[in-house]
Amino acid sequence: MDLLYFAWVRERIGTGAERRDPPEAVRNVADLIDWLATLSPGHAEAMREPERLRAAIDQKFVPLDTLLGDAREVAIFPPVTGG
Amino acid sequence: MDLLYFAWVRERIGTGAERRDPPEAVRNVADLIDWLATLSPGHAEAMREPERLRAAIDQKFVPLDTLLGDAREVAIFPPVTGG
Amino acid sequence: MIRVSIDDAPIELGVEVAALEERGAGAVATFTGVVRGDDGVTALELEHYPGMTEGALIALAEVAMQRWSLLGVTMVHRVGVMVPGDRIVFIGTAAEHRREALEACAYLIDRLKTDAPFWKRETRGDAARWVEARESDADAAGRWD
Amino acid sequence: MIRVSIDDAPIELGVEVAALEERGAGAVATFTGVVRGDDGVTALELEHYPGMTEGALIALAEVAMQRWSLLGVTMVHRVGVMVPGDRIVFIGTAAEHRREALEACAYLIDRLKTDAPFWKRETRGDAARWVEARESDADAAGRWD
Repeated sequence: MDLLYFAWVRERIGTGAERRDPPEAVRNVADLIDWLATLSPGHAEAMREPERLRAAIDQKFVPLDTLLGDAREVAIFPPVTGG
Repeated sequence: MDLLYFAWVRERIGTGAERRDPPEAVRNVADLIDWLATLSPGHAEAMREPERLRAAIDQKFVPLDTLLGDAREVAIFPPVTGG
Repeated sequence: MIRVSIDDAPIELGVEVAALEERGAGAVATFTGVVRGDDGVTALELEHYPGMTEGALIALAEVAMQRWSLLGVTMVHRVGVMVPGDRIVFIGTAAEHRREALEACAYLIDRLKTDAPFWKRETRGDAARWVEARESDADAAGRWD
Repeated sequence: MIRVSIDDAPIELGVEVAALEERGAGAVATFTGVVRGDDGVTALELEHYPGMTEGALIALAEVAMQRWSLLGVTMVHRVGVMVPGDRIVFIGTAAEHRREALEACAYLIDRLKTDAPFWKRETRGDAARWVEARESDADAAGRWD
């Protein structure tokens, strides 16, 4: 699975993109966030407050309880602030 | 009294400005329109349908029942169509 | 800052927007009316009431400045003869936030349509006619009361 | 006509407006967001999600085109590093009548704020911070549902 990070999520993890294969038990985006938090101190810091995180699966915004299914690209980021 | 005419009112009368002194009986703008209609065939044609006319006294829009008082400049014209 | 102009020269949109942006606002909204040629109009002539027009536009701008706490208002209306593609009117507003700029811009063009002494005459080939006022314009202006 | 652009070059407002005016519309509305320097911001950096951003803007433009029968929509968002006075975003709409152009313009900037993957980082002297999303933006976007 291709993972993308933006804004302070990216900064805390130290990279904007990585390839990871989460275990079977990781069913939805919220599970993925919890699992990512175990990977490194940077990941832990980035995933510390899931209520401050938003996500997109294959470039569509989704709620955090969305099943990953056969997602190829999952992005995790703070609420958007463009415009 | 300075009288100003715009758009098709001006065209029908044949001038955009004239000086006229209406008689005492002419109290409000509607009276003025009726009186102007008696002045020439062009005036009559311009003032034929008072419901299609609008007015300004001393450069402020006013309803046709507004008293002329000591108006110095009265303008008669169709509804505005700018913008 | 209020800028009002009635002029028979073409409206310089870039210059007008730049002046608004220089107000230091975060949000600039504009409306531009353009002469349409799609129904056979070959020329459009704008007549106005010199002396009254400028005051009417300034009065509208002052109301908007206060109602929406604007940093700038620009209202430019062209008069004289125009052809399809020419800009007839430009309204620009500058505010700290987008809501104020956008609402004020809509207000100003709605009110200009009913509260400023301009008259349009359309020419199609050899035939010219004065444009009739539309009831929908009075309705649009009334929603701001 | 839909034009969407995400670019680190300055936004050329005159060029964008001219392209909209060429649609033959009678009404062109625009919104421009400008970097404000009044609260000590010395630089603003815009990050986005390449690949997703353009599609998100096109999707918004398509909805607006249909909902308001527009003749043209332009959405340009700058990314990278900007300074106060620079344009961040430009929204332009062209329609036959003013109501459609103005409403669609307000819709597009409201929705862009919540539906497009951009993130802002403000720098004040030596300190940089990511801008927090505002609840008022979600409210503004929601009023179009």
